[in-house]
Amino acid sequence: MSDVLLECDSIVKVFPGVRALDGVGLTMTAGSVHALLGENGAGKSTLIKVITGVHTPDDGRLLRRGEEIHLRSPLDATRAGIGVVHQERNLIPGFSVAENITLQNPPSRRGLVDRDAMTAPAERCLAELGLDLDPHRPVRELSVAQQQLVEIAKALYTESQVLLLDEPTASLSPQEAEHLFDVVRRLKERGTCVVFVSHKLEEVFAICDTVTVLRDGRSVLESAPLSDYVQDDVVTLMVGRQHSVTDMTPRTVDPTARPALSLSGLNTAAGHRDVSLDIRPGEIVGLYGLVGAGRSELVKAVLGLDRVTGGEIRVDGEPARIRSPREALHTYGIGYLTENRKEEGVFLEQPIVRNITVTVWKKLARFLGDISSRAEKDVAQDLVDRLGIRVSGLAQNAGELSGGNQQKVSLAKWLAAETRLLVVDEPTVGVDVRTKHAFHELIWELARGGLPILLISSDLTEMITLADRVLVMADHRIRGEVPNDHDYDNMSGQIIRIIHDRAHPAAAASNGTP
Amino acid sequence: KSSDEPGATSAAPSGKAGGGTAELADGSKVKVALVPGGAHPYFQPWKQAGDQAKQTLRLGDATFDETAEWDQQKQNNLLSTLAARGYNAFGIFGVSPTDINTTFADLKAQGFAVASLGSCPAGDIDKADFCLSTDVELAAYKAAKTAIDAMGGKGALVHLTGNNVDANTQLRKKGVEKAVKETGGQVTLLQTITDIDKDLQTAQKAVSDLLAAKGDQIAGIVSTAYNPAVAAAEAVHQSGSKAKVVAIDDDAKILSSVKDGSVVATVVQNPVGQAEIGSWVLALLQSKQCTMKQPGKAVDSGSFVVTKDNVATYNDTRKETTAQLKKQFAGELLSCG
Amino acid sequence: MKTAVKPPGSDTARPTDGARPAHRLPFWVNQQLGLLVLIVVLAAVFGTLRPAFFNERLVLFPLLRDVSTLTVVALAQMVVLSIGHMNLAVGRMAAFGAFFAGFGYDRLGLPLVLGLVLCLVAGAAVGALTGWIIARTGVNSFVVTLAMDFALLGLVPLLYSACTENAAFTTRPAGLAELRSSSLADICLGPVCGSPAVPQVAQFTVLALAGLAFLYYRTRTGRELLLTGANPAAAELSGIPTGRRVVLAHALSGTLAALAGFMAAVGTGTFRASIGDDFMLPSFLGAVLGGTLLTGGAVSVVGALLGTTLVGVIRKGLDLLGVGLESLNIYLGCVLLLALSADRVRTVVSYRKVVRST
Amino acid sequence: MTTLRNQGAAALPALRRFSRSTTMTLLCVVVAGYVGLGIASSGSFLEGPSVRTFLQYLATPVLIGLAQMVALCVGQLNLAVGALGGFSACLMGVLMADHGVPAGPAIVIGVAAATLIGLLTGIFIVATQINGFIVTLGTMTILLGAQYRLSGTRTIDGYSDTLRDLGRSAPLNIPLVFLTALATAALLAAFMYRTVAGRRLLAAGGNPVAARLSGISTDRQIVLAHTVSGLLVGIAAAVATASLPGVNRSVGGDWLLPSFAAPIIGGVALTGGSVAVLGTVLAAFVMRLIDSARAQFSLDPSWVNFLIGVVVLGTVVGGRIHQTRIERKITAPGGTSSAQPRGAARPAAALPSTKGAR
Ligand SMILES: Nc1ncnc2c1ncn2[C@@H]1O[C@H](COP(=O)(O)OP(=O)(O)OP(=O)(O)O)[C@@H](O)[C@H]1O
Ligand SMILES: Nc1ncnc2c1ncn2[C@@H]1O[C@H](COP(=O)(O)OP(=O)(O)OP(=O)(O)O)[C@@H](O)[C@H]1O
Ligand SMILES: [Mg+2]
Ligand SMILES: [Mg+2]
Repeated sequence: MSDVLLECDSIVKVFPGVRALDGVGLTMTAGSVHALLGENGAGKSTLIKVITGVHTPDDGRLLRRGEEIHLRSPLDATRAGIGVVHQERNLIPGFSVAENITLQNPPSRRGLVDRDAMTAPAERCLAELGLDLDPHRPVRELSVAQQQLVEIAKALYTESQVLLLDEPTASLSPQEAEHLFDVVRRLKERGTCVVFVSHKLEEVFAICDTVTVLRDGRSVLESAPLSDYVQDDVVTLMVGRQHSVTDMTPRTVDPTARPALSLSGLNTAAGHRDVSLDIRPGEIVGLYGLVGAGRSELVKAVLGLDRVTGGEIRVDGEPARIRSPREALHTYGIGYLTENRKEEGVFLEQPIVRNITVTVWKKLARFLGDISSRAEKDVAQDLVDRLGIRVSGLAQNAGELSGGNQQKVSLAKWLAAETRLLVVDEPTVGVDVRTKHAFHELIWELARGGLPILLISSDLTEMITLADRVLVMADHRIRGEVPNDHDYDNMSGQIIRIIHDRAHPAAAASNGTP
Repeated sequence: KSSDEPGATSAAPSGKAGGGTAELADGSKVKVALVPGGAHPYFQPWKQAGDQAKQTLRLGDATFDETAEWDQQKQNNLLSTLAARGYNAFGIFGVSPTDINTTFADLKAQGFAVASLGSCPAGDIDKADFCLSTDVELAAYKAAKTAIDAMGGKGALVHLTGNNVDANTQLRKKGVEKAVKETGGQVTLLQTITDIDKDLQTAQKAVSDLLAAKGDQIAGIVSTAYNPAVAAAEAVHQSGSKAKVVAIDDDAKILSSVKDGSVVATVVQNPVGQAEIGSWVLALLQSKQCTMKQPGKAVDSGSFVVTKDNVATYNDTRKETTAQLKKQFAGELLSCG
Repeated sequence: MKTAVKPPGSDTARPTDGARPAHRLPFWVNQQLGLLVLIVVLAAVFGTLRPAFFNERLVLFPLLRDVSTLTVVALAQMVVLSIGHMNLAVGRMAAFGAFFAGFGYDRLGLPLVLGLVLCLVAGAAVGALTGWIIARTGVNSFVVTLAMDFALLGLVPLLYSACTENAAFTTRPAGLAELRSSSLADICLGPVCGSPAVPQVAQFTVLALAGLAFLYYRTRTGRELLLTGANPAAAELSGIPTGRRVVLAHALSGTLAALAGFMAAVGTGTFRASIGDDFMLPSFLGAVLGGTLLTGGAVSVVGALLGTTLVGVIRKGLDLLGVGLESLNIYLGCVLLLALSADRVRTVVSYRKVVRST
Repeated sequence: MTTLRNQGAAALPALRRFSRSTTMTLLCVVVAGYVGLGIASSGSFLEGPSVRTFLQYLATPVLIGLAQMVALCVGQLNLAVGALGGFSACLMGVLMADHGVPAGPAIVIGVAAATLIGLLTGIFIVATQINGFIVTLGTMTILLGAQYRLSGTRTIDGYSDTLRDLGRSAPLNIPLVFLTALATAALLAAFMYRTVAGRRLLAAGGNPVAARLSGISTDRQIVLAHTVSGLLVGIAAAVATASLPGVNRSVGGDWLLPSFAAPIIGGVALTGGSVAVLGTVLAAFVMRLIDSARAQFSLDPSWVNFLIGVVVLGTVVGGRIHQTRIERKITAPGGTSSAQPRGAARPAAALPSTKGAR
């Protein structure tokens, strides 16, 4: 029996209206990678927050090498050798990369910060993740994925015995995730216990050796060897019943139909050059690229948030000048599900009803703009049910939902809007397996109903499951197109080749690809 | 310092008018409230004078309440609260001269005796029973005149004052302009700086900046507000400028400046007299012993130029004026009996 | 160590089963209710100490008249706070609006209502201009409204000096005096008359409260204002015309400020430049006490009324107790802070209770 | 009219800060304004006594601006700046004049009192979780009362001449009080940029949740910020006591708005997480230039206020239009900037119309 570093014993955590944890146990042994699995809202993040002193448990014990400990603050946890990467990014926007990485324990002399002494360890942590970043840059300037990596580097800096990673790969591309896994394996060698939360089961099975499954705040499987299970077992445990993946009804696209959206030779102020693409009714077009390729920015420029400096946008064959997302929604019927849920997707401090119905108020409004709260609730309730969003009430603030459920809320508003074209940007980031399937089916069905969909995703499996054809973007240009043959290896080979053959060497380096 | 004289003077006056006497018969039902516009050194003598009047006239009560904080709405509220507390005769310094008549009319309508003390309503109509105040324009005129004399009748004069959009400030400006005009061009009004009475630091800054920019041109400074006066005295003293400063009021700080010469003269008003006579007449009116012959009559409570020479004795002059005023009220303005 | 617990069948359906609506905190944790309780308790205390506190004509009437005006001021601030902005120029916008009312009565001989309309239009215009500048330039509302405050601080006296002798309009149109002094007691339905404690100007406040309550709790525009405040980026991406909402909020704020200016002028009698001089702090105090967030996204219309009333009651009570200026402010601040801490304790205790019962 | 335009020139660029490198712009403004005034006064403005007067009155705005900045950097507002300053100035005055305490100890007691009150305010905010805005409003009220208690309506001036001489002394025409302010600013800058404690303060302001998760107690930072803010106000009060002709209840009455204006013009965000010591100092310079221009050109205060407001608003709008035009020029002749034009401004510029407003 290997030696137990940290142990949770029937932890209970209650929020008003929710028992988020209801007697959960977790055993963290040295030199293991422990998967913590569960559906959205099962309580994984809450458990991690309890272990890291963010929340005080309402009941239960935390044992460190057999001795009970009480963590009053995150600082206590750090001192106890517990490091963490939380699900949400938590960086100080105005501070430099190095300062953020060393925030917990800044190198200092007699109370004075030693900036020079900060650079070296920061660079070391970044290098471990294969990230080539100037440590003096303010993190405010970084992309979502880069920030995520900095967050991980920050956890590496503390050199803890137990490292908890809450969905660290959610916004990473496979290449970057691979770097992370190397690091995880190295840590494991060194005798660290890594707790790994992810909804990507392939990853879990690739690097984890033990597993705990949570469901509704209880552990349905506690610290079991992962090798005893296959993916389907785990999913069944998570979901609570047999979960089968139904094959989706085939879908055909009329290649001669007039494109619902067509870009030709588009140049933007963000740096896109000569971007051309067509999306036909009922078609799912995938836009793949490494992080920072400029996919999200392209869409934002099309929506009028950045300036288009050349080329033409046509909606339903008519030349269009879209000046704002409002115009895109109300005039052209284009919806955009943003990748940046926390900052641009949901209104954290607002009730779920409002978060969902914001796009349909115009339709619901009666005399004097009056909106019946009944109608509003109906719309929201319908979507909450359809997407299985786990809420304690429609009046609950979106910020209190688990990450995956927030993502669902963010999507729900676009489903409510019944747009004529939908752009979904990383739609299933942080979404659990069952819901992911539901999402995929939903998107598929929407397309089958004739809705043209532009799918931006860094999840290649998702791309291959859904897209009819995949456009590959690198360095703000479309580098090539691959028709989907639903063969993962073949597709990934082709796509990687397109990216690497044609991309700028410089850009490739700055994106952290060796 | 001036604590012993109001009693002495207020016991003395008696006059006959109409059939009755102006000697207060029974003040026990009268509760006088003296309400200044806000906290200001000018009103401090009111407090003592009020207490004194309560004793010597055997009033039901007399209070001094400065919580109006220079806000007309607050003052109106304060007045009605005082009415609720049982006060029935009011001596008021209205915050806003253009608004105060409305307040007076309200109070009169409820059967209270009302005096406008220290400042009369703007315009010709006064809804209070009487107004006992310094003639603001005259006081400013006197101050400017004194400054001009001190300047030797020529040179550039600067006028420092308070809130520009206040009717009283307009009167003060008029008074100073009149004095300057009378010199027939010998004296010029270099600048009128308004809105610097809010706090001492602003006043000091404005005066210093003025002296730095135009110090050599300025021969005289007349200040018709408190903080600028304090600041000007100091700044002139410091910068070694030869400008003559004339201030108003007799706050301890200004009197000591008069004594040490940094202020040539100050124009002193008669707040003690206002409160003393005000309380007395209010008591007569409220106890229905007397009525005003001419309601709304404005009476000048007097203003005196105080220089180094008469700084020790000006209070006697003021007492005389107060006694004079008392006679005037008893003999000419009130009808009793 | 391996414990595969059997799934308790019904549990998965938790989100929708409705067995426990597991709602948010119950109604008695509500902040507005806390304020109401505080007001009632304080009024009872003052009333016991000084029975005159319940004198309708001399105490309650002026108290309510004051509260009416300041509530409108707080609402003017609340509207911009709802989009996460501030309006430092509330007071000056009030003065600006009041100038136009005075001008209308004095120079144009307008009847009461038309003057009021002119006043509101002027307020709306200057507010909209402010909002437009903020929306167009993206500069912090603090800076823009501060600049606007300066501009109006200069402009209003200039206008008054140009148009009047005493820096005030003293012409009073028919009905103004009645509006100032009449109460519900002057409105009778047969033998039943209203209370003499409720001033007539309160009708404006009630209208403003009702209008804003409708706007924020019922309409699309109100919701859009709140979301613009909660997260401008997300709002823009959700198709909300954030720019227009910013302009709207500031225009509304200007209108309400002008209304408050009008009410203040009616209350004292003349239209003058110093109207609104000390509106700024009460505007924030009322709104924030009432539960409106400085960061935007949440408003409480009734809260603005309650917050303003609380302060008004404390002040009035202290006045009645005859607390002089040397102690008034000290007590005022202490009572306010103590009352709020007491309410805070109540909230915490009840929150704990809810958690325990979950 | 030329004079007016000149004074505008002083204020105009003053406020172009909004766009980009605020400090740089402010520096240019200060230099341009200073030179402009020098020329307009045909040199007298650049002479010793004028320089001395100019700098003398810069100390207070700098200090109170910094005091507010420290509160702002953790996302708090300190409304009690003026009242606290006035109170401790009067405390020092009373101690020296009425109780015969020597100047040194009196100053120390005054500054310590201000620091202590700041500390208590912070603790109160943290303990009760009541909005800091409301709490400082409450302490402001209490302190105003206390100040009046101490001084009444008189001006206290019976204190040591040594202190006054210090307050007025100006070796090489550089006033000692100004040097004090500069030294304080330098120390504060060192504290904020160099020390661990200062960085923690900033981290807590920049992202409270992240700071908390990184083991930084946001509560402690709030307390620290208010304490430091109190300390700086105490120093400002000491400076005021030393340089004023006397202290009375009006001291500090005019500090609130300037205390916000300096840091915000200097580039500090209301939301917390940013400091700009130099920017704040420069912004105070700019505001002081406006004062001097007013004296230099004998301007009517109404006109000055009006022009400042209009010029700021004009600059805000003009600056933004100018900036858009420049951007357009850079990107329009396509293709030149294909190599990653990513910059700091990118993400923020995505939603230009709403961003700055928060
Ligand atoms: N601060 C909070 N207040 C109220 N409820 C909360 C709070 N934080 C979490 N919850 C609730 O606790 C439950 C568990 O949430 P948690 O974030 O732990 O889920 P999770 O397993 O991490 O899900 P995901 O995979 O979506 O991240 C959810 O029902 C959530 O709504
Ligand atoms: N090479 C780079 N270096 C630094 N920042 C970059 C780089 N490329 C892009 N960025 C930043 O990353 C952000 C992400 O760009 P964008 O969202 O368009 O890319 P994407 O292809 O959608 O990638 P992602 O998977 O991150 O969404 C942009 O806001 C940009 O500022
Ligand atoms: Mg989670
Ligand atoms: Mg993207």
